[in-house]
Amino acid sequence: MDLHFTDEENAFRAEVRAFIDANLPARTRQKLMEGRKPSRDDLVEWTRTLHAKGWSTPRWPVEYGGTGWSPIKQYIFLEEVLAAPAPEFLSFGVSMVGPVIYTFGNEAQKQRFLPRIANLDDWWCQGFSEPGAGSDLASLTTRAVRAGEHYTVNGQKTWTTLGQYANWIFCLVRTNPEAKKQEGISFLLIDMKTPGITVRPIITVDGAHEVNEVFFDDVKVPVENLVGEENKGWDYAKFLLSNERIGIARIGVSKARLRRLRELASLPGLDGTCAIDRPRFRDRLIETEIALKALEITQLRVLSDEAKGLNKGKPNPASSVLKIRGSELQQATTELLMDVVGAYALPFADPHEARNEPPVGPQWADAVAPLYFNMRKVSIYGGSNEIQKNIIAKAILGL
Amino acid sequence: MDLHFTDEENAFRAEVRAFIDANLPARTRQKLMEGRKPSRDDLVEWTRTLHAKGWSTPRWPVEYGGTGWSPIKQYIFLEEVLAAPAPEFLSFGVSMVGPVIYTFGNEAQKQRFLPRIANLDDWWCQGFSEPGAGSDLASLTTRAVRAGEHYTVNGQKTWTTLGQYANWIFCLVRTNPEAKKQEGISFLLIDMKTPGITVRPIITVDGAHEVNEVFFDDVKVPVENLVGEENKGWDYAKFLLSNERIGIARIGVSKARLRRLRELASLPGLDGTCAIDRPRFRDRLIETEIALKALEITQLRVLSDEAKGLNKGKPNPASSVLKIRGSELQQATTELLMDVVGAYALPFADPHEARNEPPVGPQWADAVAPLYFNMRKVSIYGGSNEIQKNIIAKAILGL
Amino acid sequence: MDFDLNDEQRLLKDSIDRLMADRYGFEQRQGYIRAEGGYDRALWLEYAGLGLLALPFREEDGGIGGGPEEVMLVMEAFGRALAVEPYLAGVVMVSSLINALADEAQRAALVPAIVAGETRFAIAHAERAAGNRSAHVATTARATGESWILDGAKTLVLHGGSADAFLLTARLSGKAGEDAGLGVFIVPADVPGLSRRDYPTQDGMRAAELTLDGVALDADALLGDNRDAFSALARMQDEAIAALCAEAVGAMEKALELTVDYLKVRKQFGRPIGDFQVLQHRAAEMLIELEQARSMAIYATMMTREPDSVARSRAISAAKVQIGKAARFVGQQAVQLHGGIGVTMEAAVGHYFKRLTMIEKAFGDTDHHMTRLAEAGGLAA
Amino acid sequence: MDFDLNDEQRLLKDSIDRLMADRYGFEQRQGYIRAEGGYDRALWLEYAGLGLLALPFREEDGGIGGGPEEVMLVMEAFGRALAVEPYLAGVVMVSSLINALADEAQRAALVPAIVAGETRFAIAHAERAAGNRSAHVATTARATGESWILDGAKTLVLHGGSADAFLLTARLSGKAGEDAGLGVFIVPADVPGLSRRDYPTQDGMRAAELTLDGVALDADALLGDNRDAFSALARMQDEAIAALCAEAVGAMEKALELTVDYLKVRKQFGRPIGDFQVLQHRAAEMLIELEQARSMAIYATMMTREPDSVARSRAISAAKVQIGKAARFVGQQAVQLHGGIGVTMEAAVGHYFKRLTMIEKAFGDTDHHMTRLAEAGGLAA
Repeated sequence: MDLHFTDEENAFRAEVRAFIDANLPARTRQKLMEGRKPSRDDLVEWTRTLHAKGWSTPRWPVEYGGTGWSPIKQYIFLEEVLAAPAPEFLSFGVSMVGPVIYTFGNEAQKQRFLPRIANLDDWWCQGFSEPGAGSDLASLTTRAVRAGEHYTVNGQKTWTTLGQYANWIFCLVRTNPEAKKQEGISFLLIDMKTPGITVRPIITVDGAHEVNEVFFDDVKVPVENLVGEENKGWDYAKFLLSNERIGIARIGVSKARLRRLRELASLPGLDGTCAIDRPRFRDRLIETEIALKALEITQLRVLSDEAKGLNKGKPNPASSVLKIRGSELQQATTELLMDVVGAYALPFADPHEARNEPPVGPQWADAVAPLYFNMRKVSIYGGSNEIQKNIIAKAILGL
Repeated sequence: MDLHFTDEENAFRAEVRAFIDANLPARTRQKLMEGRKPSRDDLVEWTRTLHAKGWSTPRWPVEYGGTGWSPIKQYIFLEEVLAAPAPEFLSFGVSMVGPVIYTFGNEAQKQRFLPRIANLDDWWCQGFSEPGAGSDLASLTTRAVRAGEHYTVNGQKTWTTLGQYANWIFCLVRTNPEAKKQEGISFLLIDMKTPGITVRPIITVDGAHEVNEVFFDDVKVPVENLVGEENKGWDYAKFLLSNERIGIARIGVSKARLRRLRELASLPGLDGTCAIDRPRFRDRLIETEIALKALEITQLRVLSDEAKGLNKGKPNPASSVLKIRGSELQQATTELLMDVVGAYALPFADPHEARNEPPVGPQWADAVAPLYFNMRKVSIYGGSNEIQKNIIAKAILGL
Repeated sequence: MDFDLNDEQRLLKDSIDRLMADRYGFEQRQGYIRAEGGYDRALWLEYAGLGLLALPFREEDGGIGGGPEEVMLVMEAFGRALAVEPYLAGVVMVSSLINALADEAQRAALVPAIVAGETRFAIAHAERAAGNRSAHVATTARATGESWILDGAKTLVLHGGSADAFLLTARLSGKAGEDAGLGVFIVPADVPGLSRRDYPTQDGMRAAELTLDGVALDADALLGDNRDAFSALARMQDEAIAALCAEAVGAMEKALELTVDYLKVRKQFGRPIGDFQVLQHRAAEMLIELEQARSMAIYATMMTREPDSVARSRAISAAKVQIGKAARFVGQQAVQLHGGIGVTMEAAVGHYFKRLTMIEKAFGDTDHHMTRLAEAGGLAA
Repeated sequence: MDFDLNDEQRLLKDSIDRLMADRYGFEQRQGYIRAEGGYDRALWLEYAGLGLLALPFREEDGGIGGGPEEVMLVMEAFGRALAVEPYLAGVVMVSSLINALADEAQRAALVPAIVAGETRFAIAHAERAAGNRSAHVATTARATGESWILDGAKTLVLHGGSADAFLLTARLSGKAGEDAGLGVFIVPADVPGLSRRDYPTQDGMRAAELTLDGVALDADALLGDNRDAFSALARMQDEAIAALCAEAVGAMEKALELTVDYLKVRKQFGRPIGDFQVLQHRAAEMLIELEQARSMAIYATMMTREPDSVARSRAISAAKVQIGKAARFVGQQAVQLHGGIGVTMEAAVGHYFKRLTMIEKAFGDTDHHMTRLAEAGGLAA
């Protein structure tokens, strides 16, 4: 039992940090520092920099381009990326469809798709959720009917994050409407340029265009784009969803944000006072720091089990704990930012309009309220926190 | 719309306060001030003092000994009693069985029982809960079988508060086991001296003997002790339970405790520091003061509706709001007391043993932890807070 | 003690509720926001027609002489509708200063135009370096001959972009931070030397930054010739907070309604999600917070009449704290219970959440009022 | 980085778990509490036989040389069992001071008797006027010729009534509140001039008040002849808190188990109450708090080895805060979910609740540690 990082792990951290410092564009770093989102181009540029170093798909098996790092090193890498802050991988390719393809896909699919994911040549998006199937994902109704060498897909997906940039989408579609709801689902890869696909933006409360609806109207998909077996898609989806364990708590994001918070709170505001000098604020900040430290150790405990091959391949119910507390902390840190910015949370700067004037409040202020608003999603998506508590009650407590 | 008390109401308050000041024994007041319980004799003495003044059953109809005060005056009276602090009425007689008797009982019952309740000649206790029927009260199984002029009662009641002092108990018993569960219940008055009744103490976590189990073994109860109609007891019980609206939030108790808290927190402790000077404590105290003010106004709004005859006779779902928030505040005030007393919460002084030595900590300290422990009950009894939220969801929100 | 509405109050409430039902659908509101100046002038004139703009002004000046209770009813209805018109700043706060400070000639000149909806005033008081300190006014007014010369800057002036004129605070003497030496000036929006930057706010309204560079005003521009307006400003602030509390109650009430409706219609796992006990209890907890907030909004309203300014400000701070806490909980949970749709611009609930968020930050956030209350010795039980 | 137990640790855990399963039924525990001195001497000797009393002492002194990880395992098991023996004070804290301060002769004289269970030491440090200030020792020790004369009083001495001797802090120089000038004395319980008042505590254990009136001790009674024991006392306090955190984790784990079991068997409205989603979620929230607390107990344990005393005390305070918060929530909810039976002495759960309550108050409550952490600049993320 030893909570300290080994010398080798510390050296690895230094190597990662040095690489990021030397290669991350200052413009991208500044943008993320202020709580703004990286652009499509920022992300492509950075992914290709990492890919050139061999680090763009670290968790993949070595044969497909992975690094072979231990879970602890994976964690250190992610922590350094988020601490920089540098952009995260586009998870839809690297963490979601990639592992499904190398685990369940055929050789042709592996050869065709994996290298293009690693270099962000393909921008993937996710077609799981539907308007009528939120938390109850398995009740999805998008239909794929096979005729000869094609499926014809009709239906609608929603909450498709960054779908506006994507050229590929992986979808759960219903191929057997007669079967029980989990049993008639297949996993299809669909080229977004196929005729019959329409993408409609959804603007979120923060004013941003981050998610979309995707409509399928007699979309023809070659059968070679079916992953694994027909009607087994639910298994692949479960694999995909349980495969997010390492990042689900987003501890690195919250750590970076807390460090930033302490910095901002220690600067005199426009009125000359520092938020950190207000005992109520300082206490909440410290309470959040403590909660985050506890969650980080919980995360490391889960990783340590994983490194030992415990719970291998099974969804770990501990990931529900990480998801719940991790999302609460992401929200808590944005609430604290709101407390620091105070009344200058009020001005709204449309993120889609070019900025001609300096911000009304402090330079970083206009990003705060949108971030706070946006972060309400993290307790809703990926299985709402209510669903996660159901899972804990059933899978861990046996209720 | 006017939140101020009228001149007449203020004069009434002064009259009540003066009467209490002149008549409440100093010993009783001191005991209550320190968070200890009044003895049986304290309560009898004080009730008789009030009865002599005509104030021992203020909410009863005037013809049975009530005062005819408006709901606001009732509230002022209760507030002054609790602020003194003076003992509260024994609710089992005055607020529970009394109103059932004058509303549903026959003339003989009224004549026989009501005057003895008003003078605390009879000490009543409640026989509703059973070991197998907690929140699901209607599933009770204590059986009463009629044969001639007697019922024969067999079964067990529990959580019988102060049953050790009682000479009468009012019970819900099952008289028709064939009927649906709410429809076969009757309301019986039972003399505790009847053969076959055994009272067994339950010691609560605070070390006190406050509640009991009561066992009925072939207990013969004259049919003249049936209230109202046979098998209609559930209606009378609902009336009884909904009749507690004025006191359910126990705002006066919390107000008196908060005032006491501010006093104690402003005195230097053994280490020379005052709790009130600690910002975290002070903030919690103020938050509790605010929450209590809000609840007090909510209570007054309900009373104001009642004074206008709105919601008359129906259980007011607002009473669930009062119950939930009121119990939370009773618990919050005892948590604050724990924060003031600090490490001197630790020593245990058995309340049933005569005290030979001075307390280990400050004079008032040994009563604090028991009070905190004991107050956990208030979110459980009288319909747990979970049950109250079910009621709000269904009766107010229509869910 | 009496919580009932009298007949006039009930009439007022009914007429404004009808107007809002008629005029404030979700799409209509989006239209108003896109209009020139950020709200619909025609609707503003309808308010005038209903007497809402005249409500808190004195009868002898052309107003209706309504009290804080009437303002509460209006603000609650506006909160339910998520109204974007400048009623709080342009009527509630403006009337507070005019009633307290203006002389007869000024009242005769100003009130009729305001209540008719012809002249729209905004309050220009806050400054960038002021934080929550109300007396921190660095803008100066120098008397030179027959006129005043004003220099300085104002920030976060609610609806300042569309205002025809401002009631603007400036320092006649003393240093920024001192209570004494403040005056309130009538400043036309088109006066030379005044520039403004107009911008939208997160909650669908607008605000502006003002810069005053040698703005010259006539001698009678100083409201009531009063050179010590601090206590009037403090009262205005307290009255604004009471009104804001009522608005928050209306917004929370509607957010809860929307949520309960959604729980009844949205189906998951083959049944309405309102069947799930956890969601039922969450809604019940929202109701409890709402009712507590409503009680405190009533308390704040009543206490604006309190003559003792310390007792008044204690009550106002307590109300603001309770409202802020409730607004956060109800707003966040309303979104959470709506699921994904709750975080989109298409659903009304997110807009309530945003307004409720900004109400918590307005006129001093929860921490500020907790501190003010602590320094005043708490809220006696 | 490694969270696994090594083989010896697993063996230790298994053997103590077995012992507790065998010896610590609810009724057995009630019997121990009623025994002379508040615990069972035979069981204490069994602990000795298992090596538990020797665990944290150095091997060269007759101990086992276990570290904080081993202490954590023992304390967690004791927490699950709600053990009432004086292990924390009499072994963990005593070994901390002896290891840090005692000279070889003292160690040779003391350790073998302690690890054999023959001599039971208690720690007498806290004083009534000290509050949470560890350096506030007013008890004095004056050197006179060949002996020390001690005067003063000690409070809340855990298990002080049954102790054979005390490690007792006294001031050799300086004023109460100063860090410098403290010493730790070996004080036999039967020394003339020492009187004690023994009493039960809310959590089923015992404590005592001590009065020292001209207590005369030999010259070698001063531990290690050390006249500046503050940092050793600070370390002892931090180690005690880490151990207490582990105990709390064990107690919370068991309280959750009892609760989940109860939810499965208790029926209301015709079904197990564990079917109700609200109660399921409450139990899930208890689990989350427990797991967070467990992580922080591990963190505290590891950080007792940290050489930088500021970093160490920051970590310890953070752990104490997290544990205090979790203990309150888990304790209260365990009772709530048990309903009426939860507030009776007959059910085990209430006893866990009481112990968890007292753990939050021990060695500085949550507020104290929040303040300590704030003053140290928080817990860097």
